[in-house]
Amino acid sequence: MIALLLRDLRLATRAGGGFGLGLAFFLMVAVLVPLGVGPEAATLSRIAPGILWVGALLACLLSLDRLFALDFEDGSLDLLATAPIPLEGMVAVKGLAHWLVTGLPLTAISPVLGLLMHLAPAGYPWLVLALALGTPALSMIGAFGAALTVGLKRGGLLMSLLVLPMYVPTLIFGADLVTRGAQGQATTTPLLFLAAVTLGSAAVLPFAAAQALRMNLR
Amino acid sequence: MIALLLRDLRLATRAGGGFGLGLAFFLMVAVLVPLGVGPEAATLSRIAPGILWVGALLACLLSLDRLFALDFEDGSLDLLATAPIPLEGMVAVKGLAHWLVTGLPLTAISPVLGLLMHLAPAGYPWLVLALALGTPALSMIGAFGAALTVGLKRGGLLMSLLVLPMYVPTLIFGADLVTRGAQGQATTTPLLFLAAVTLGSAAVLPFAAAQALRMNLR
Amino acid sequence: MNLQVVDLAVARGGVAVLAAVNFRLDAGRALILRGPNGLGKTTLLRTVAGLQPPLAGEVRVPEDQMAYAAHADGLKSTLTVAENLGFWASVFGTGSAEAALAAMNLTGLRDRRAADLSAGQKRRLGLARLLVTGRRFWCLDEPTVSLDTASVALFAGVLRAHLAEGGAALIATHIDLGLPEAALLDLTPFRAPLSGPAGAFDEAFS
Amino acid sequence: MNLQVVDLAVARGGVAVLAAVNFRLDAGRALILRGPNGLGKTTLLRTVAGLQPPLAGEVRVPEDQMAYAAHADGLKSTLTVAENLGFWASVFGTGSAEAALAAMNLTGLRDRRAADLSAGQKRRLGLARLLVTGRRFWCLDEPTVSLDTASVALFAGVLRAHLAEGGAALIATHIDLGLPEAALLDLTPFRAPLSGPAGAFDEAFS
Amino acid sequence: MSIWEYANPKKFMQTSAWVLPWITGLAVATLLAGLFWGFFLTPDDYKQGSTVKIIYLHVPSAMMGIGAWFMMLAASLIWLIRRHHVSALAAKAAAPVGTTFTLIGLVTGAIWGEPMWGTWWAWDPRLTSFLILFLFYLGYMALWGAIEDADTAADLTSVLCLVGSVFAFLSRYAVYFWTQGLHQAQSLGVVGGDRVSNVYAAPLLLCIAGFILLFVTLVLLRTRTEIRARRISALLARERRAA
Amino acid sequence: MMPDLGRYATTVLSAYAASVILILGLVALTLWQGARMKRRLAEIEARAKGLAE
Ligand code: HEM
Ligand SMILES: Nc1ncnc2c1ncn2[C@@H]1O[C@H](COP(=O)(O)OP(=O)(O)OP(=O)(O)O)[C@@H](O)[C@H]1O
Ligand SMILES: Nc1ncnc2c1ncn2[C@@H]1O[C@H](COP(=O)(O)OP(=O)(O)OP(=O)(O)O)[C@@H](O)[C@H]1O
Ligand SMILES: [Mg+2]
Ligand SMILES: [Mg+2]
Repeated sequence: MIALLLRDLRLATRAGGGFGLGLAFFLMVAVLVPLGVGPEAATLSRIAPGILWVGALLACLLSLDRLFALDFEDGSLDLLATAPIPLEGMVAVKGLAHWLVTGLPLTAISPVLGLLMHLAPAGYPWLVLALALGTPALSMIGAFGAALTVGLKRGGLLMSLLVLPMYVPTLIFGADLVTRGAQGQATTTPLLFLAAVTLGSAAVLPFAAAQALRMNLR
Repeated sequence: MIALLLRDLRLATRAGGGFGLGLAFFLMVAVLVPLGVGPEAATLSRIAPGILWVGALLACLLSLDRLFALDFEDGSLDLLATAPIPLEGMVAVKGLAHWLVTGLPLTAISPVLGLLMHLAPAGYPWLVLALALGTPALSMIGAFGAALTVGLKRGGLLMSLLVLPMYVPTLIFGADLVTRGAQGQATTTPLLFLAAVTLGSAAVLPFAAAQALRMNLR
Repeated sequence: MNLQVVDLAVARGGVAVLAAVNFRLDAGRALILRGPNGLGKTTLLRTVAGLQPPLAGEVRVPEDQMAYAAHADGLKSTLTVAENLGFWASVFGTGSAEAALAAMNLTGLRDRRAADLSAGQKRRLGLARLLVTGRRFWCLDEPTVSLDTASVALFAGVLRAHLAEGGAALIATHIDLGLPEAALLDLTPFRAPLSGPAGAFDEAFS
Repeated sequence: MNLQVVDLAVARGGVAVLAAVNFRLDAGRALILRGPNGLGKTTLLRTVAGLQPPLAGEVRVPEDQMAYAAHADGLKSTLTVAENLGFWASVFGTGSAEAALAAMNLTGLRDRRAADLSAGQKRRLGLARLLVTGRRFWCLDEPTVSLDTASVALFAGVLRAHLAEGGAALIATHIDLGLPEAALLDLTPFRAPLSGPAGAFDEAFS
Repeated sequence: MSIWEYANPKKFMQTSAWVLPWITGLAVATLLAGLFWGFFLTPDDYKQGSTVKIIYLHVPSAMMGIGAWFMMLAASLIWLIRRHHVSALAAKAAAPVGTTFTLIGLVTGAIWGEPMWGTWWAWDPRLTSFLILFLFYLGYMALWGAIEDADTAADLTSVLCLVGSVFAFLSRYAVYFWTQGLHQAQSLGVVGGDRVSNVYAAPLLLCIAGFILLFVTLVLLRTRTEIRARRISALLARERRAA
Repeated sequence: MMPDLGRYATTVLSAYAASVILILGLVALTLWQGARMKRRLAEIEARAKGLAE
């Protein structure tokens, strides 16, 4: 399992592995939205929490695309399925590796993007907290989506379609947490819900994803 | 060339080909942003042109990902490069096919999404016009980015990083055209600029992209 | 310890391709499956390896003793030869990969990225993976594709050593492997009858 | 009308692999390239087909007369056999694909999706593409991989017919094709010397 | 002797080894002198207070952030047309330097903006187009990093640099069209609407010279490193073949 | 010696600090990479010579 984690991290940081690109995409969204919406600080600061969360979500999604697909295409997945690692463990490890490579750095640079979007000063700690709590759920849900669509060429977009609705609760609680934080309102409810979504996903989804993989391998 | 166009369209509409998924993604963005930002009609209608353009742009980008990559992986690109079609023509045809499969349907459903985002009534014709004029540029610029990254596994995200900054002029002129249209202001300047960007991209980029493909095939 | 295939029927794309296949593979033996293109050898091997369920009949094989090697080698092109093999060695918990590298004559290439290997070298690496699985039963689908004669002989030697240590191998191939001691099974007679049940769904209807 | 390779040196990954290769291929003839795994056959064929520039020397070949078939077949798995082949027929402007389907014994599979073909059937389809290119010179990289003996013989027949019509073929293979009339060229003596320039950059440095 | 001889790696290594100590010394001296003069010896501005001192970092680094891209463009063109390896490697070497200067421009600008405009960031045209330039740098470097084969990487990044320049230029105009700005207008030394008096101009010019020299020094050093790296990979490839 | 920076002291000093850190970081990185490449090249060239003999 550790070997798998190390391999995935190594693959990600090797040339062309895509490390940092999730980040870059997050940055893009934070840059493009003002370009589209216009430069007024008031509007931007109003929509900042929502847009940043949508950006984080899309960045996760894009890099998820090939979570299992590459292994499927080159035959590794067949071989891993016959290896002495439980498939559930494999999914969990791959989800973790994905989070380490996208969710974590994303959380780390989010304050800078908050700046670009004119987020209210009180919102910064909440933004970081919300992303740190919520992105693991994004990775796990995404892993499930990736497992469902693994056999399909151009599965990426289909996967987006399957995964995005599942991202809705995380998005709503996450964005709400940041909005309330920025406005200095009570934050306990969205905080608890966000934590619940993440814990639930991490507990249940590896099993569902492993099952989906088994079905796809037949 | 016609054969290539037909084949690409056929591949796109076959199972797993990705037709309609660009659309679906566009829809997702239009749904997720209100979820993240909150439901006030005033804010939404204020940011509608920008968000819709950003959504269109991301939808295009996602489906571009594998414009040449699939052909590269299964060896078709090598074979096409030795076929009696000039590579420039091939790039142009593939860009066109991509536009027919994403840009065009996207333009067609954009009024519905305008509704979701509370776009001002005067803006609808301009939204459709702007997308119809601007999306071909998105496809061509994307084809260039795809040609640059064709040999790379997980090139998709790198491609986004390369392509998104190049989308900036299209985005600015396109979103501005819609904003002005919705507010009943003069629209000639952004209209002309948008048309110029599209024509320029269509005229020049196939050559650059073909050159990049040749370099990648070596 | 042996592998038994009893009355096995296998299907691909919902169509039965082979039916009523019976054979037994004992430790220390190799069985070569033959048959024309498209007969169903790949499908049979995937079923035996447990990657797809049988249509009928059963495969009796000791738990966790099966290693499968297919047309695709499962190599990561950005990792080096040693990293690729080392990964599988630690997944299967068999420690070092050096012996396997040496056995398949890859020591000189150990720091080369897999993307920079020739077709035959890639295949050698794919086969070296079998050695680090530590598994007794090998299911091999056209293992010697792209190999030159010297490499085929090398592989035959490796296979012989595996058999001598009590392993067993089930091999589909069109090429002569230079393993005269292996048993041969021609699958042509087991082609599924056209009128036979085409799958669970079809069956449910009749 | 012939293909001439003059003092050709080819490189992969910036390293010269073969040097000073000279041969000539006349219409109506076939030349089989031999050599151990990793010698540089694939690299040589790609250079001759014009997919990569030579390191030194030149390839003289009539414009637009080269068809290349590699390890990968360029099949679209969601298109049927007939659609796949029809596409190439119209790209090369040679009309119908039916004759090629018949020649490679694929008529029965014409409406099957390429994804549902076995390894050997895919390869037959890949080879059928050569027939619809209408090109005189064929560059073939291990064309008979995964084919059974009957299909190898079928392909040898197709190749012979192509030669009889004034075509020519350059083939890299490890397997006997059953073409006794073909000339053989062992590339082993052309292995690039170790001390030679390893690439343009290295040369400029010293 | 033609100028192109310097594009021979060996010649380049020799010449640059000879030039480097001098230019390094000059760069350090100019930069220290300029910054010292600016920081310690100039008065505060009547409107901006002591924040004018940021000008000595902000303006030169912003200029060099843009200038580095032009140098990369020139080097890319030379590579595409004449295929001199050194010029491709010089473009590669310049990218991180240009990125750093751009980043310094962004950071000092943001810090300066906080007291002057009351915000760290505004979607002002100068700022926006500068940020887009930063993104082009990131993409350019990512493409270099992603491609394994050195010549292919040089080719593709050159094409990207060319096409990217056109789009960066377009973006600049699009952005100016899109919003009116807070930022100072063009021409050296317009602060708060007035021409900067000579008190600020002289040290500023010295700092600009220092940044240019620093840029040249760093690019030379990095190009030498890149040349060595290419040499290493060539030798390693040969060694692997011998094995 | 230190000039009086008034109420903008933190602003000016942090701008200088950030710039100096970034520049020194780049210089250090450049020098470190340069030294490492030089060492590696020397190593490999020595080995290549040994091979040739
Ligand atoms: C994040 C914020 C900022 C960015 C990205 C930025 C960027 C730039 C750029 C790109 C230039 C052009 C250099 C050239 O064309 O040669 C420039 C020049 C300049 N900036 Fe800024 N700037 C920022 C904030 C500020 C602030 C807050 C001030 C002062 C109140 C300022 C004062 C100046 C001045 C005086 C120049 C020189 C004008 C000229 O002669 O061209 N900048 N800046
Ligand atoms: N969807 C489908 N419908 C009908 N037949 C199918 C379908 N998918 C695959 N087949 C057929 O199933 C057969 C079994 O294929 P398999 O890959 O097992 O053959 P194989 O013996 O391994 O052949 P080869 O020697 O060429 O590799 C083939 O004839 C193939 O055409
Ligand atoms: N980056 C690289 N550095 C050094 N050597 C390389 C690099 N990339 C490929 N090679 C070597 O180049 C040689 C030529 O490979 P090529 O694919 O042409 O061989 P081949 O003769 O077709 O072999 P096969 O019969 O196995 O297909 C191989 O030995 C390969 O390992
Ligand atoms: Mg098979
Ligand atoms: Mg080969």
